[in-house]
Amino acid sequence: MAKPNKDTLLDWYRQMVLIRRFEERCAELYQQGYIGGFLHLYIGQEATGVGAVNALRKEDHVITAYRDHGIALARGLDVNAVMAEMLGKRTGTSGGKGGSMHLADRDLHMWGGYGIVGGHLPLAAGIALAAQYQEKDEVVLALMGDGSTNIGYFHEALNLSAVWKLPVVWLIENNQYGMGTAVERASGAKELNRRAMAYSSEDGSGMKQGPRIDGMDVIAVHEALSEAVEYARSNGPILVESLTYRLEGHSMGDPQRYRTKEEVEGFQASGPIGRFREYLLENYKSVDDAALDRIDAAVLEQVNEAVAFAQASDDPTFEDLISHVYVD
Amino acid sequence: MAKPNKDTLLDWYRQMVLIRRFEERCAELYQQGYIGGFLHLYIGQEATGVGAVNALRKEDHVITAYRDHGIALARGLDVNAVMAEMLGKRTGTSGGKGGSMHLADRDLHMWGGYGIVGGHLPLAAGIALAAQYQEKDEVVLALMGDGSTNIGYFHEALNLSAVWKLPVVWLIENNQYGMGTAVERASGAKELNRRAMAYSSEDGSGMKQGPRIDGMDVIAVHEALSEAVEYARSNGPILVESLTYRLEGHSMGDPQRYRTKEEVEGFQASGPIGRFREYLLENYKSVDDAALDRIDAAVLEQVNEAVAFAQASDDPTFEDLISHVYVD
Amino acid sequence: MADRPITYREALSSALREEMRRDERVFIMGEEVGVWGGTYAVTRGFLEEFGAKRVRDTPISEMAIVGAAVGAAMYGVRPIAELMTINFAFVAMDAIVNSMAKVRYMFNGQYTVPMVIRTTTGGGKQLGATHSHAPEPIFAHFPGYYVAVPGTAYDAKGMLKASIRDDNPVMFVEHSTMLQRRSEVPDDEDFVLPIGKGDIKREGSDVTIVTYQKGLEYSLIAADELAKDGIEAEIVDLRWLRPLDIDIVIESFKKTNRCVVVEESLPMYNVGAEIAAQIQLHAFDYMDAPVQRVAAMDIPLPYAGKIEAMALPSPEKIIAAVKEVV
Amino acid sequence: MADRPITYREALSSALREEMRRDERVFIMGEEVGVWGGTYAVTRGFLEEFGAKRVRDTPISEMAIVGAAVGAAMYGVRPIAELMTINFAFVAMDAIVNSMAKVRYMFNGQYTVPMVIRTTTGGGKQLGATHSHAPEPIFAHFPGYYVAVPGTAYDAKGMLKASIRDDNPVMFVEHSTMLQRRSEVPDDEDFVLPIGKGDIKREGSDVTIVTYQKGLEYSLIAADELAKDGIEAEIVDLRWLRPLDIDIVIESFKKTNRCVVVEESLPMYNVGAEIAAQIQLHAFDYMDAPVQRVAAMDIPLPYAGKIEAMALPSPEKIIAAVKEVV
Ligand SMILES: Cc1ncc(C[n+]2csc(CCOP(=O)(O)OP(=O)(O)O)c2C)c(N)n1
Ligand SMILES: Cc1ncc(C[n+]2csc(CCOP(=O)(O)OP(=O)(O)O)c2C)c(N)n1
Ligand SMILES: [Mg+2]
Ligand SMILES: [Mg+2]
Repeated sequence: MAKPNKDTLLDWYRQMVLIRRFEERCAELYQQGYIGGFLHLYIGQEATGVGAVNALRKEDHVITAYRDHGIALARGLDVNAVMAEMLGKRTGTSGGKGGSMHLADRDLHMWGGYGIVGGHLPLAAGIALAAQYQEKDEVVLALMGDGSTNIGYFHEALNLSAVWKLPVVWLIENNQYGMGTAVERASGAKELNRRAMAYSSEDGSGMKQGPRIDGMDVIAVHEALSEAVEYARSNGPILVESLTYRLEGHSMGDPQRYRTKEEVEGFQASGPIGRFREYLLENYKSVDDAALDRIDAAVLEQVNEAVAFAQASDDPTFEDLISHVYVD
Repeated sequence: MAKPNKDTLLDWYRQMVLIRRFEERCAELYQQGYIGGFLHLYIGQEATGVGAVNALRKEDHVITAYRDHGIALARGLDVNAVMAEMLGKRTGTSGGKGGSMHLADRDLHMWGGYGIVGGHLPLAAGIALAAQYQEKDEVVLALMGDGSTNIGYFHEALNLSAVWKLPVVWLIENNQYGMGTAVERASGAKELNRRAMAYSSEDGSGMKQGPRIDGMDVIAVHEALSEAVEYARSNGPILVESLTYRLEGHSMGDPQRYRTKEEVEGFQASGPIGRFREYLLENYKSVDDAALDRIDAAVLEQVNEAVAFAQASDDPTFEDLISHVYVD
Repeated sequence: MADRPITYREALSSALREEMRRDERVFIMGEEVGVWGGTYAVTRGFLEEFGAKRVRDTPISEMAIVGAAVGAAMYGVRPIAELMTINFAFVAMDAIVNSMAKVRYMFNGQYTVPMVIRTTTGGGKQLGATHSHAPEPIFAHFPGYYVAVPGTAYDAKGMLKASIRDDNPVMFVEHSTMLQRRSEVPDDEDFVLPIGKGDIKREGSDVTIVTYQKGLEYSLIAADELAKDGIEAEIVDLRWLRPLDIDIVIESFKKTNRCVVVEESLPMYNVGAEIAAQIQLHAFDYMDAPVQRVAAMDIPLPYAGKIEAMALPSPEKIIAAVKEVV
Repeated sequence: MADRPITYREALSSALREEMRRDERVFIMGEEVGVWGGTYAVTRGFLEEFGAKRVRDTPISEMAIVGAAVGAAMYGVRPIAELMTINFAFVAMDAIVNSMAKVRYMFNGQYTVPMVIRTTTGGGKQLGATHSHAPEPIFAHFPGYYVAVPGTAYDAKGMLKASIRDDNPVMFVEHSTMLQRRSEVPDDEDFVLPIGKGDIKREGSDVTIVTYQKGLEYSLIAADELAKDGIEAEIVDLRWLRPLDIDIVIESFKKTNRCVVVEESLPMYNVGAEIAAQIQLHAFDYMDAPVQRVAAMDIPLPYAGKIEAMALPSPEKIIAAVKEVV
């Protein structure tokens, strides 16, 4: 795998900042009552999403849980349409019927965010099965939280992928908590990539145990995922664990009794965006603060436009309400 | 652990022969229409059931799936009552309402056979939890088939037992098939005790990976399970895999397209009862064919009596039909 | 083309075989569908004809069977996912009602889910409490997929082919005790029945019996008995619980002014409730008597055959219910 | 003892706290019940008071939460298993209907299963298709446990205490939008309400509105409006969907001769169906008009608030339905 060039890195930086600014605005819009329901922010996990999604080819697939803004934006979903979805507008990616938890774009092979913990994992296996069945050389990247590795869906989907050698990269975003429950209080295995061993044999067949990676380092994530994606394309399923951290509450209004301010601040200091920014400044002479600030400003502009677009958009109608329950 | 003495071994022999004769009669009674529903024979697996159940203390617990005759008889359930249950009589262990798949005896801490694959595994965790909660020094032996290790229940129950350090011995009876599906066609891991690694950490905490044992050798089973039971009593959950073989079809009327006659015959030759008989004859001077034949004859007598008892028993009544849906 | 008397099992097999031959995207996945040939021998010979790619044995993983079928259907193939019996649909319930039923709506029509869940229902075989469910009504409660309950070989074939060809998910519920029932079925590879249409299985003027599957079988027996007493029952076979063909029910009721609903499921929050509620709403002025319901008793089913039978519907119970209304 | 106005949330909390103090065998297990203090803050402070042995956070493993509670209950303790919301009860469906509901029957009464599943229901919060279910009727379909649907703080407290003390399993369904509702509740540690008894929440002579929870809230509003037009509605709060207090419904109906059933669940195979079917059966001669049903529309719920509201019951829809029957 070739080392990503400067423009690529700058684009990742842009994606990460876009996710951050987008979500900060969402949090405000939520407080102001423009966004309803649940709102699960990806803030702190941007390096994992951007590094992983950018390891895919255009024709590959991505699917995730409800914490999906970062994945959708990294995959290149239209920012206006995503913001409109957040606001429940007709122009949203799902016409306002999905909301924050259900961002999808069929054409971009972003198969959605899903609200039932683990519910999307067999869907990921099924998409990979359909790709395999249709003899397409495509890989599915299935992201999930640490907490979701404890539900039956996880087990059944991963085992099935091993039995059928499906081209899936199972990526656990271990942000250390499932709501308020720390990994070691919910899982018999503290290292979640150990779960792969349950679906492989002594002779090495079955699920490949991938690495535990530093999920706060976008370059490390991209490198590991690029390998994993190519492994999956040629050989079948692999399980990777990304160590990351959720800087905000589980969703809006989380009292966060389960962790200390100091713990959060520790991770804030080493946040993925600041870290990447420093990396860029240190390693590329042509990249200076001004250049990065310009990206920041452009992103902010884009988010502002998206909000304006969303707010100017129409609400869905009664017709929308009753359509697409069935194929007509 | 002290080596079992001769009388103990002879009693295990008796139990194994009892299970075999009991089930042979059941097969006949099924053909004759006295037994209905499903009938899953344990024939071939007697060494596992007898070795494992006899590793328990009286106050310990046992629970299993629908292939439960061997476990019930090894646990000492009244042979008459078990046979009456097979025939759906009032005098049966469950008053005729449970049938072959649902043998239980509360007093003997045999918590039942269960028909939904994997459904009993969280119950096992719950019984262990209640024991732990009530500060009882008791262990739960939870048996299951190889096929059941692929369902979500398995994952959730085993993980929970690891998180809560519940005193459970999870014993996989790997009889090589789940109905017609060979282990390696259903599981990403060929060695099923590998599943334990998913519920333990690098530091060794969590579920203990127990051994893969020769499930056709009652003494080996007993030895391994005795260790496992004491491990669970002091430390928490452990997973053991017993390699055994189902000599009959999955249930009555199985066309057995999934395996060859030769394969079955190979296992028949080394069947657990014949093997144990030879062991006894070789290792104990005072044990001769006549002594063992006497045991065989007594067992046959007991089974005949049980059939007579069952056949002479009353059918359940309408009152029985409607009772015990709720506590009155 | 000529009709041919075949069994319900053959109807299912031939529907599957024809559709798999017709459309390469159609494949089967489930427990024991391949090497074993299907628990009820419906897919015997399929592995040999279609190969392991299209006849896929699965682990015992119902959540994944349904969920993977949903994902595969979303990406352009047409899975037929088999749940060995409907008793095992409960472990897959979330995949059915939250994934299969909702991905289309939730993403505003971006995805289509052309899949079928095949499963078998029914008690009365001494399988005990957990293996004797007939819970079709609770599956029909949810929008987003259809629920088929064929009661004859003819219907089984035409409805299964329709289900496979339709672009909506269908939960196709077969009856495990009717596999040997025979009826005339058109020898036509394009024989499909319309989704959501009930069928009059017997004409009559004195009472409408609304039913399906096992209830249909018993109702036909009861009707013959009743005819001896001069009572002519019209039997409406719903065939689908979703979409529910309430029109055919109301039309018949307006003629007979009396109705008994017969089903094998539990007695509360069931098909009988829905039919009775709709009749009193849509045909209030035509009611000469309250709608009666015959269903299983409100208990789990026991193993012992003698008492199990007491808990289930029977021709006698249907006759008694009819006599309440005429 | 004096009554005190408390919220529905406080009612639940105090019921749990009192019962845990009273009986050491009672404990709580579920997702986020401990450190977090309960997703809806019902168990806030419990971990501190009762310790980690009796307030047990679990992994996200609903099948195991319910199944382990069943096993524990069988062996002499009294678990309260929490399913964060009823939307997650589908993944535990088999544990509910095949284990919790049936171990007692299947083993002929050898085991008793004194447990409670606490969960919350309800749509209307813009949570989208998979998180907005109100599927109580499908759980009430199955025998072997009770289904509680309290609609006031008073009922929540008395019914939850009754559920914990009862030796049968109870699925206790709370309503997520009613936690702040206040009512007078007896300040008595032995205040328990009878299982399976409905309650008249408003007396009236012109029409009977049968309902529960959100429907109750809306019906009370509708009744005030209707009263302005001189229509006096009697409101029957079912409180339990199993056992179903049909007597209280029939008695009221015999007085008013008209009925509307209001519920938040889907419109088919639901509570309205059962009530309408039983009214026409048990009070046929008292019917002056068909029973009308108000429920959610037959679609998954969308995220967008404006259209979500259209799909749900409302006081206006209730008023319109009442005007159909009076
Ligand atoms: C089956 C199910 N159970 C419970 C929930 C409620 N719930 C939503 S998110 C969540 C925590 C998931 O944690 P994790 O998988 O680590 O993802 P993260 O939120 O950290 O991204 C829970 C318990 C749910 N949505 N689905
Ligand atoms: C949830 C569920 N799915 C499917 C079945 C049908 N079924 C009964 S036994 C069985 C095979 C189980 O195999 P295994 O666990 O290896 O046990 P064995 O029969 O070999 O003892 C299957 C698929 C079931 N009872 N429950
Ligand atoms: Mg997490
Ligand atoms: Mg097996």
